[in-house]
Amino acid sequence: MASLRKILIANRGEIALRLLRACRELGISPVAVYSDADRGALHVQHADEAYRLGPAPSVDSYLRGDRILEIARQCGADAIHPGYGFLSENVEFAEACTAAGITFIGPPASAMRELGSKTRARAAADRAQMPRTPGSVRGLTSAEEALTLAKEIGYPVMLKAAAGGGGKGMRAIQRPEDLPSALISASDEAARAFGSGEVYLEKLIERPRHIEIQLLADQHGNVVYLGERECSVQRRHQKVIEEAPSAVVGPELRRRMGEAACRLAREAGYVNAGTVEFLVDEAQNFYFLEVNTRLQVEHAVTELVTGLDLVHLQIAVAEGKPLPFTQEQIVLRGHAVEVRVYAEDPDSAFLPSPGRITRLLRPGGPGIREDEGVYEGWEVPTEYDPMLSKLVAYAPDRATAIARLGCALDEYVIGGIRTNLKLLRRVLDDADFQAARIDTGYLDRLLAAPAPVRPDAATDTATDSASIAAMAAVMFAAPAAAPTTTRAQTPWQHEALRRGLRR
Amino acid sequence: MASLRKILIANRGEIALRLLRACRELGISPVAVYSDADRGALHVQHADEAYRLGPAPSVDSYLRGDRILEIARQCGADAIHPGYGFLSENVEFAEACTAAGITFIGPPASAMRELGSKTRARAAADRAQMPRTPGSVRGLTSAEEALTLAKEIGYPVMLKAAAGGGGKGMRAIQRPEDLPSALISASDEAARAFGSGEVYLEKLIERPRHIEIQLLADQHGNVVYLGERECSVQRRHQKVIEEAPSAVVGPELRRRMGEAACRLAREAGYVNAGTVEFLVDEAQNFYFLEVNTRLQVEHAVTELVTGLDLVHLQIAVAEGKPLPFTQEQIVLRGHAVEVRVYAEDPDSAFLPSPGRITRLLRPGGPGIREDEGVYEGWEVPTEYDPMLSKLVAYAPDRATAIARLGCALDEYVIGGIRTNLKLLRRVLDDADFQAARIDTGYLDRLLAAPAPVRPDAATDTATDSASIAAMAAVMFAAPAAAPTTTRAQTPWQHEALRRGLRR
Amino acid sequence: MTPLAVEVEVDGTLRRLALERNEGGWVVHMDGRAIPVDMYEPMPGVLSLLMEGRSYRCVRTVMADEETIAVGPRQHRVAVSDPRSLRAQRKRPGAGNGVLQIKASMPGRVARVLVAPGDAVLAHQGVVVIEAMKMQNELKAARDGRIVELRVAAGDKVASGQVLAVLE
Amino acid sequence: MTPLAVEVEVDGTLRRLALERNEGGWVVHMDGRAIPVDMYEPMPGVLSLLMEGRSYRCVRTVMADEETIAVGPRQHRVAVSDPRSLRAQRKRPGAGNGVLQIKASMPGRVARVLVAPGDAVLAHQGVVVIEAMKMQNELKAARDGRIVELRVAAGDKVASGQVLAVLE
Repeated sequence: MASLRKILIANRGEIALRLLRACRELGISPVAVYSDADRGALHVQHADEAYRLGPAPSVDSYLRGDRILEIARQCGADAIHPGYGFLSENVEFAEACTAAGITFIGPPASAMRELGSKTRARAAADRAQMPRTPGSVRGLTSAEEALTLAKEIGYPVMLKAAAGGGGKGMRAIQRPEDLPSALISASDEAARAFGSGEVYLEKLIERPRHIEIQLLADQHGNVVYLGERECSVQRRHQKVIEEAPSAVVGPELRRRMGEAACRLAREAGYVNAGTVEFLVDEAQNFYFLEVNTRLQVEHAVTELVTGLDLVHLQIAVAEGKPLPFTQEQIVLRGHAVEVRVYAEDPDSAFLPSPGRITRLLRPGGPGIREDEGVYEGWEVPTEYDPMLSKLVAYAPDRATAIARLGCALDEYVIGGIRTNLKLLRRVLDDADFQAARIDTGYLDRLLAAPAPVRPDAATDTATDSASIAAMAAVMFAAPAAAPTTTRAQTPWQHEALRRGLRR
Repeated sequence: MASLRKILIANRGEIALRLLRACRELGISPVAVYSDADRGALHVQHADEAYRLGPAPSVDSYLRGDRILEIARQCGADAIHPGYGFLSENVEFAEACTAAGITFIGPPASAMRELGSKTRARAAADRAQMPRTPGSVRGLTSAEEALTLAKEIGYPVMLKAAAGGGGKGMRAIQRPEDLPSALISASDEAARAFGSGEVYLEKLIERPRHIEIQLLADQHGNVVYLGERECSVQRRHQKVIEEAPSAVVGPELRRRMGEAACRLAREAGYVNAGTVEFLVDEAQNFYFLEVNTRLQVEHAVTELVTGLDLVHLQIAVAEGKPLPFTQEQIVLRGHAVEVRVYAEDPDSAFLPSPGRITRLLRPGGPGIREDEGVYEGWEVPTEYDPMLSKLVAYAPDRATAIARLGCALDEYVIGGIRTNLKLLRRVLDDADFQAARIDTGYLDRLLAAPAPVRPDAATDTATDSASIAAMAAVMFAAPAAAPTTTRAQTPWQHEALRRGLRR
Repeated sequence: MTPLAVEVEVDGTLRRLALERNEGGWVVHMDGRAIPVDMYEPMPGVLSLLMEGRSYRCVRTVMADEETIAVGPRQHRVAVSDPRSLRAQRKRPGAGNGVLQIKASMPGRVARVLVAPGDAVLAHQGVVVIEAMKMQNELKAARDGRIVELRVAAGDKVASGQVLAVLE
Repeated sequence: MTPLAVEVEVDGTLRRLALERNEGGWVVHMDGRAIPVDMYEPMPGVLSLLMEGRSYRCVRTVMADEETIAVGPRQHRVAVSDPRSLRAQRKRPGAGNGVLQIKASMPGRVARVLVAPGDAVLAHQGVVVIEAMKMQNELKAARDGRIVELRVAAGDKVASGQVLAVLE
């Protein structure tokens, strides 16, 4: 297959920018699309070409596959990269691309249909002799059916959107009386988010870890796994912190999970990058959860420990190139931890906090990677996911990676909107997290406990950080702060230093 | 030895910030020192403590070892990290630290004396049976001596500062008549830069590559090499672009150079991080050049391909810990290329361009690391080195790393001062550089040729980038650009898109 | 020059301090001590303070409803004031007296209105549902009362801090 | 609204274009074409232009002596002007007539002065040596002439663009 010259990026935010940069690095011309809310977004500013999709709401813009395909055709793009979310797991869209002779950078529609739908994927897992959680292998048609099935497998149970991802359309149900209403709201939410309201039901595993295997398959039948990611730190089934490798996965378990994942991929004729999610219980049994037939938000941690670039590889595979390495050549080195920075307010029920970013001071330093999609002055739209950026730290070992990420969070300042930066810092400081004593319920338990007060280096009340804040407040309020160009030492400065040295 | 609690960072700029971050990650309290020119510098803003050294000139501030030591003593620092340049290779300062019971993070004074002086190092190399360039093994005392020796080894010859680094005090001499004046100016420059005017003379190797070995030694006799760096892209003996690994060094040559370097280190009782520089000719013969008894500017590329953190390791070694790995466990993966961003104007004889940075738009993305020391609004002082930051790209292979770095340079905008960004981009685009056909004279030859015009994607003159610039200039000049909050599509915008899609 | 005495509310607690300016430097009088402070403003909204050798980076950010100053990683809500204006503040509706405003906690769209003017509501009873970023959030009454005013209807776009209803 | 005609000097060559504004959008009349341009200003000094589908990020930076606009990675020196002011510019000393100013090409300190008032100098002859960042740089006369004015002495601090000497 010929190499690609122009790729339309059917997404927004940090992933659109990350894909755009990958295209440039490969000498491919990146084309952006945008909604009215995103006219000023970085992916529009940095693209070679940019075309308007429509009004802000996703259904009028980033979910308008017809419009996107029309744009691709008319601007001469030979491929479309859907990123994650939006159209990334939409089989009809993938088929429409193929029909239009435009390469869809992702798995073939057949594999998406087989694995993209969680219900079908569970059936496929059975055929591939993979352990999975008990529950339905097709969508629920009525509350009655749900209640019967739930009774059969026993509470607590979990409702999930067949087309879902990112926790949307998911509900954990403890008691039968909550099931009917939950079914409706889950189905509604799924329909709003994915355009399909299909919901299924499965047994809820107690205190599971969420561990997933990164797959990569080419068009020539080669399938490899690039190690695992642990994504157990979640809130409402929404991943918040991810890492690679998992602290509890050794070479043997990695091999078993990896090979099972590859088996499933071969069974489904899978091509390109994909992720098989598992639940792992205390006894290290793993249960097939679902397949994400796309690039994951958290792919960065895998890139850092493998030294590979998954988007470059996705494009190479889409161009028909064989994988440039074998399973044996894939070696994990070091440790990577990623936090998702959200525009939400942990102090008031995690309300979304869209609005203008009036101050943005980014962290930096060795081992720090940020996949960002915002800038100072950018207005975070109300219409989309509240994720602002992904901050990732790489280091030779897990403890150092966590310490490094913590320091980066301390440097980070985002003003004008509320974010979860402080909460992320709290998790990194938490003894259980540091000891990797985590499961998918860990964060909710942490949040139920009062936040510990961070020790202050100050020796007396006159110089604790509240006092410093008070002084700064007055100085900010005072007419004209000291000229930034002054270099001369004032007597007071001398005095300050003399005293400082005298301590 | 007890672990360190507080480290004074006796440096400025990007390296001070990089060291400061390393301290924080290790739970060590970083103390900054600053000259009047650096009151507003990032390393002062981010430190736990900061103390004034004196007026801007280095001799009154960052070279004031006495003052720095006094501050360290009085603020209770248990160690000093000198970074590179300034006091990093000053034996007297290292000895004074030890005498004051403060750990100098670097080699013992004895090893510095043995290897830090280039003349003594050449003698040591002889004892260690290392190939070196013909020339003097002690400082020149007179023009007559220089002329005699030069005649002996034959022109062209090279003058070098015994205490030197970064090309200061270096002169290449083609003809005897140029030698006396060059000797004086080189000696003056050396005295200004390092406080020692000692200069020696060696045979100039034609078209050599500059390749150096990164060493690491602990206090227990363990010495390892962390692969090589190629630093052949230089201007006036000043490194501009560095990479790891070298495109021309295979496992065998790497082992031979690495083991020779380790031999020298053991011979000199070397401890902590150090670098042995070699010249390598077309026949892949290597000649000992000098030893840098400190952390190198370009250490980042080694960190990226080894996955290690050299500053963390320096501190661990200083704490008396044994190296956490053996030579066999050190594996190079991928490729890293670093460019040094200088405040200088390649279009007018590389004049330094200090002043206020009025605009700073930083590049980013996967595999990009920037070790930076400046910010928008920062005034680059006239008193120090013109290096603003180090931009580094890591990728699975050299070609991708170069492409990635090029894209990052394209994103980079620095306003208010002149920089070498465009020149760096030109080098990355150059066929010889891409083919690794480089030697220490490569860049000067490139600069002698006219800069090629970068192809413009535009199809007609109406939309070439000069026309766009003209339009933008008018729009900037026009009263009040479009409100940044407007989302409504104007008829013109529709029209623009319609046309865009019609092409 | 005589020290300027101010009261600053930090995270809800009042701090008294006196400051004195002196050719570019400051002296802070606090807890009976006079502490010289070297101040530098690297960029608008950011202050670097050196005080008895310690370095503090203070970043000021303002949101519709409050001013925050981050000292390194630590965030503090601050309000500079003198006693008079403080008293004045206490007179604001919603703070102490009988009238309580129910404000939008985030920008978004009104999904549903759960009450009508005149309705009696109990504490924690839902009043308005706002949707943003695909999440619905119910705004509840802080205490028992009666809806005396309803300022929004389903479908309205609302800004953060906008008054949605008034409770009496 | 009638198009506004302007001349813009880009990298030394003059370009004529006519622009027309229209509710937030622009139309550029150029080489006999009318090209609609969608403009957005994400931050002061930065413009995102969409023109016939193509996206351009234009960043404006100003240095003492000139205005530069970067279009993506490409830098262009620009000067917006109408013919009159252009003619005016040509009258500036140093541009065309007999007097030539020798300006500091960078801020720094005067290390040495190599000429005296009244001296005749040849093209490329050194006039003043400036030191900054440990590098010495010799400023040379652009053409033969005579030093009619010398405005600095050794040791002086000089700013970028400051006139050091005047050649006739």
